[in-house]
Amino acid sequence: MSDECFSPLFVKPLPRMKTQFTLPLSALATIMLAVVAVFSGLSNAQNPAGGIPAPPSEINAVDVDGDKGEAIEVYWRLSANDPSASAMPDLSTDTPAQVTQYTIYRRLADGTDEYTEIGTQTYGVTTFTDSNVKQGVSYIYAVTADSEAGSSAMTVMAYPVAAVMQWFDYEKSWMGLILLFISAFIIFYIGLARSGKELKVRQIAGLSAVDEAVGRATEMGRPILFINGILDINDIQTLAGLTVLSRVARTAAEYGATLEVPTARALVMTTARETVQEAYLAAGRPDAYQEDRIYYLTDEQFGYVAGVTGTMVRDKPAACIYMGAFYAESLILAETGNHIGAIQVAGTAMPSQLPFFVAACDYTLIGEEFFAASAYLSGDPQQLGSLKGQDVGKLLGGGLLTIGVIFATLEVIWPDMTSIKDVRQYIDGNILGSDGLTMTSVEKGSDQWFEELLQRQRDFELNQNALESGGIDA
Amino acid sequence: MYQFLKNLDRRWVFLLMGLAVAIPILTNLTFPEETSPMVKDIYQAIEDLPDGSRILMAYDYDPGSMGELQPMAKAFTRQCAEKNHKLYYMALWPLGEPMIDIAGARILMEEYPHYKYGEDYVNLGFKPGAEAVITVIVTDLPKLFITDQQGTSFNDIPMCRNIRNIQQMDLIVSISAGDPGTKQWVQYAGTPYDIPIVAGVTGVQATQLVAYIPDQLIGLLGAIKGAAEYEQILDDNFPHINDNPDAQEAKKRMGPQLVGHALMVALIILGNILYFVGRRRGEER
Amino acid sequence: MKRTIPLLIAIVAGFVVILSTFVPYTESWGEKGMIWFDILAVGAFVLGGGNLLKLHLEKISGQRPGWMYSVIIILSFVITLVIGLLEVGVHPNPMYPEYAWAGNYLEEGAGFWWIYQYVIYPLTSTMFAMLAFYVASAAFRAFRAKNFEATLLLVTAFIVLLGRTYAGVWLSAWIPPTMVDICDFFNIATTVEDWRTLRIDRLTEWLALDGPTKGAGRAILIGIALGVVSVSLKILLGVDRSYLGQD
Amino acid sequence: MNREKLIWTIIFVIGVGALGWRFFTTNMSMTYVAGTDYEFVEVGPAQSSDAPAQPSDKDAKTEPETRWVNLAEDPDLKEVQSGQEKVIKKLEPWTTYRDISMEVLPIQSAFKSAGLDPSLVLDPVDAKRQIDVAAQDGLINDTQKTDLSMRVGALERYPEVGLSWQRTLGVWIAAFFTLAIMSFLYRDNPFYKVAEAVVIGASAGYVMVAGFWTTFVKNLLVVLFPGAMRESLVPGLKADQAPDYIYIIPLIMIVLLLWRLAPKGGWISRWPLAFFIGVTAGFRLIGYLEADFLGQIAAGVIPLYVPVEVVSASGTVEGVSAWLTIWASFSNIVITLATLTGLVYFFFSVEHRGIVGRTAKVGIWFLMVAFGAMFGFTVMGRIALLSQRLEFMFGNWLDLIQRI
Repeated sequence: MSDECFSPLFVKPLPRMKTQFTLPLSALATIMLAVVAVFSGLSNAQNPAGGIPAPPSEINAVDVDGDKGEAIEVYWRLSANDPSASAMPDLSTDTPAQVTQYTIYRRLADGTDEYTEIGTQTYGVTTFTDSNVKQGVSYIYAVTADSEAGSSAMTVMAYPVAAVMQWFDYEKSWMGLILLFISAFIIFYIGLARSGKELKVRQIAGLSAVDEAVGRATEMGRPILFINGILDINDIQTLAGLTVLSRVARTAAEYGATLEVPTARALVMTTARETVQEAYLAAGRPDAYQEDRIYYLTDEQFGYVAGVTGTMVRDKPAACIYMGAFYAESLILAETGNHIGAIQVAGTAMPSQLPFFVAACDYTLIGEEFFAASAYLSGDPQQLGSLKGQDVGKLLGGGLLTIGVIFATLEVIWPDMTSIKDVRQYIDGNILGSDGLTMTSVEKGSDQWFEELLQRQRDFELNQNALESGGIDA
Repeated sequence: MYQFLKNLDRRWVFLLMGLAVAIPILTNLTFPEETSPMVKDIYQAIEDLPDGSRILMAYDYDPGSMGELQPMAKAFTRQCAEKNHKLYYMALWPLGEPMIDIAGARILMEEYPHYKYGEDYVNLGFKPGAEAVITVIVTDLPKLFITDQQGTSFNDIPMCRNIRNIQQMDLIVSISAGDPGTKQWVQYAGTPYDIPIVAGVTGVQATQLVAYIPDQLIGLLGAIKGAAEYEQILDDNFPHINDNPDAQEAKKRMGPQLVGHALMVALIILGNILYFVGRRRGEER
Repeated sequence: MKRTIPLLIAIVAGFVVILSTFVPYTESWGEKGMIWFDILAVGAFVLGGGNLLKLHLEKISGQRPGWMYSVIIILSFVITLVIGLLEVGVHPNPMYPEYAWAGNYLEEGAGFWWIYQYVIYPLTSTMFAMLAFYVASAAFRAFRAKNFEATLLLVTAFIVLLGRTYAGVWLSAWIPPTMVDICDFFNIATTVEDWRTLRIDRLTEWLALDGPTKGAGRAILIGIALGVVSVSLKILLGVDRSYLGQD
Repeated sequence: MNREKLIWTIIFVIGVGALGWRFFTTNMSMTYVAGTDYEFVEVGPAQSSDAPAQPSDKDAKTEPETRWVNLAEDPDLKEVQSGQEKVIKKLEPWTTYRDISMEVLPIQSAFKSAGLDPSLVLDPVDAKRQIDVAAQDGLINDTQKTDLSMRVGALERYPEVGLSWQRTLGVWIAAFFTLAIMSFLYRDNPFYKVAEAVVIGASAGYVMVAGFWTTFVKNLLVVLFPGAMRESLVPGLKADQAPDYIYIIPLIMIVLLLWRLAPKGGWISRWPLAFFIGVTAGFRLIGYLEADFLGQIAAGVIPLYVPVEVVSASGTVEGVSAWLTIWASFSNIVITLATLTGLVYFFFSVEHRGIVGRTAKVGIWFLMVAFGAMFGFTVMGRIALLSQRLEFMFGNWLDLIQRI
């Protein structure tokens, strides 16, 4: 490993750091270097290659965009002795100079400390993210290529870099715009419905079944079992399920049916009690509300299922309604419910469990239908408005997908047309990805990138000098 | 006969299924495996990394899914150990910790004695917080993993000293039985920070996670079949693994699978014959 | 009053989280909120456990049917809790031997480990394993060709069931070479590799991991995302306030 | 009904008899463990207490450097013997055990087949002596002798090997519960009810204990009171970790939530709930929009025409393969079509009639194919779970097959 005390000698002369190269230090270093050179010459006597790899040819670093100023990305060019530097790496000749790793060093740009090692990367890699920086402090980075025999000279950055905090994450611009777009339509349609305009939405088969199931349970004098999924209230499906529960409870209260809600989470129990109590009140039957019918079993998935299936075969509910987030327990519940002959309605946004509900339940609300159910069942025209907003979102999504696919196909047919490629890249990387509003034409770490960055920093340097000398009016 | 089958008590189905699984286990029935392209991709992804690369082994499952995932976890550990990669084990499930012991540390201790704890592999243990853990460690690993599982300070572990965050990992191997798991690794680490990920998942998850292949996920082993194929490719490439009975666990479990599947196929055929006979007799709509 | 303040709290908290994701400095507030939620959920165990005890103690004191099982529930609950919280049989951490409470509560050989290993794990994993029986009975009952949709469901399941085992290879290995022979007859040059997709095991992979499943799964996920946006907005706009309870 | 009861009683009696017979004649359910000893002493510099620190010494106030030594690993304690250090404090020794049945059982069966007493294995030193005796008596030949002594010798690295009655009992209990749960398949019965009651109670307790040690201690107490935690539950904590007082908020929220239990003002518990419902709504909205809406559409941007090149062994491209191109393109067309028609199926504004209806119908077809494939794919995992359970019953309990 390279010794810190030699480092100034390997440094390319830098405009701003000249003061640091005091003569005695460099003289001392020269002598020590000579000594090391002699010794290394001795130790590498049988090895004409010398064993020390060529240093990485260039290094540069930039502030990571869209963060709170806590990371700097360092890029360098591969050493000539890097096994992946040439197109066909010759791994058979295992020369001592072959690079095994790169070591990244850093020091403060004001020169108050020495280079310290901040990390290593394996060969073939040309980037390192330093996430241990202080915001606004300028650093100089350096990198060495290391082989079994020793380390190359340090390649040092020409200009200092500092991490800056951004106030807005521009990479998320498009996401913000799309969020605004969809939300605006949802809010618009809710407002439209509120103003009294009747909105048309299609019927969903599973939904009428919910009321039907409650009615049948009342006729048979048997309870209704409602399962709100097995996740806590920090999952949106649980919340959507609670809205359905509110509606089911209200119907049950009106019909005078018993409603049983075993929960897998204490907080779901607490919230469900609030919801159901309110529903009974709204139905004008607050006296019929039984708190103990909404109870907690256990957080453990299969412990909970064991309890619920036991209850099912003993109480024989006439209707089982599953609304929320489900995992493997879905089929155990649905098969047991089917065995006892209950009407079963399920709704979940867990794609992996949908096949089981579809196979074993009478009606299944698939994904988005489940979220729509709360709007339908509420009977509140305002809530139906939100469905129209969702449809606008689907149009947007389908449109983006179609255009993207068309351009992606064209790109394969005419690979040379850059305009097609640019459109596809803009959809892919900017609108749907995290490249911000404008296209980044230069790939980080490429030749062009290194050049442009250096130029930009030089310009900045000129400005700074001008500012310091008072040459430019602010 | 038709009347008996039409009103067949489902307990007969249960009994048949029990026998279909139990008998092959007792008689040790096995079948050959052929590796599919995706399994080859995964194998190649690990094989192509330079020796001594850093690999994050995320064991996000618990004993409930051991049957499917344990053989994969073991096989991943074996292939990485063959390539002398540095292994960082961690778990987002509380019970993932013992899994690391059984399907990681123990394999290395017994089959790869040259692997030294702290230098070649480390067990960072379990951290609560699910995806929140991932979002923190992509930028700052020692912030949450103050110590390893045994309580050694992070910076005192030789192979951790230079690790600031998991962006420095060359590959993430995610073995997952649900949430948090591969999906979260892809969403919060792989995709935003371009860290390559390979995964071994349960059959249920496999179907959802394929949407992430190949851009966000290099490949995944689905269920015991994927595990068996992966064991096969290891057997083919490392002959000494072939002699290790512990490395054939998934292949052994494929016997009950075949018979179980055959039973299900037979049941579906039978169900449809009954349905059509019934329709001809006008009993069903 | 009892509803307005909580509603305001929810609205403010929600919009702050949404806005915070666009500002790098506050980007992780949402995740921090989720960590806090886990802490609250642990606090809520007092409510859940308390309710469990209350319910079953009432059952026992009322000698209602099945009260004996309530005794078992309470006993197993309390014993597990006490052994786990008091770390019965847990040794100190070998790294810090003088700290008696710093050991691993799940240490192999300790009381809590024993309960997990020989009681909870067998019970829960057997419950999980029951699915093997239920998939069989569900497939027998539900997979019948009643209409075109049901037929598609059953045919795909059928192919995938075959293709996931050696039976798939065994039953369909003849297809690619035969296709080559047929093409030869028409003077079309093909190779076995060209027709490999027709083998049941490859077809299974295509069906379950690629093609239709990927596409339909994508439609479901996009729909779900929009549903979540809409449900969240309804909560944050105060349109849906069923969770708030009564005044 | 009575006949059924009789049949079950007979099955039960035969079963218990068979188990008893197997228990006394085979290794059924036997679990062997090996111990690791810990015996800690704290040692420190010998002179520190004799000679008071010099006043000029800057570090006079700091403790003399002490360390813990495990006597089981380092029984000589060389420094102590040489007088440089002395024992300051001694802790109670302890032993931890680990399951080594997988190692012991094959050796036992080897002993049995050689006509030796399998219980010898538990004392490897004595076992070797007995092997020598048996070899001298001509009961076993030389190859058997070397093989057996080598195998039993492998156990000598453990300080002690023994039968663990707790774990053996545990295997029986686990087997009982496994059977009790499975009996539910026949019908609800008292065994299942017992198992159900145990699993509810024990797992509720388990989750709470785990939540306390992992979340409550590690995510709240450690953050709020790092000093106190370093002294008690989490000694490995960094010495300079400062408390993060913002975590008072979740603590207050717990208090507000538990206010429900108070006779008055229970409505205040709605505040923390409302807070987290709001946070959930905001957090999930962004998360799903980013990962599932934008992410899935981005992943769906694929070309419908995918030329697949044929590459020769030497690495040169030999042109485009027509068939493989057709397959790959077809696959991408299906994916895109399934996504678009699926989206149409989820449309709420338009009734499923006419062209929309037909497109939605195609969407349902794709959904059904996907569901069928997912169902079939999952069966495998479920059967694996059952095999694993049965492997436990046949292996660890009944000793009919090799243990896993």
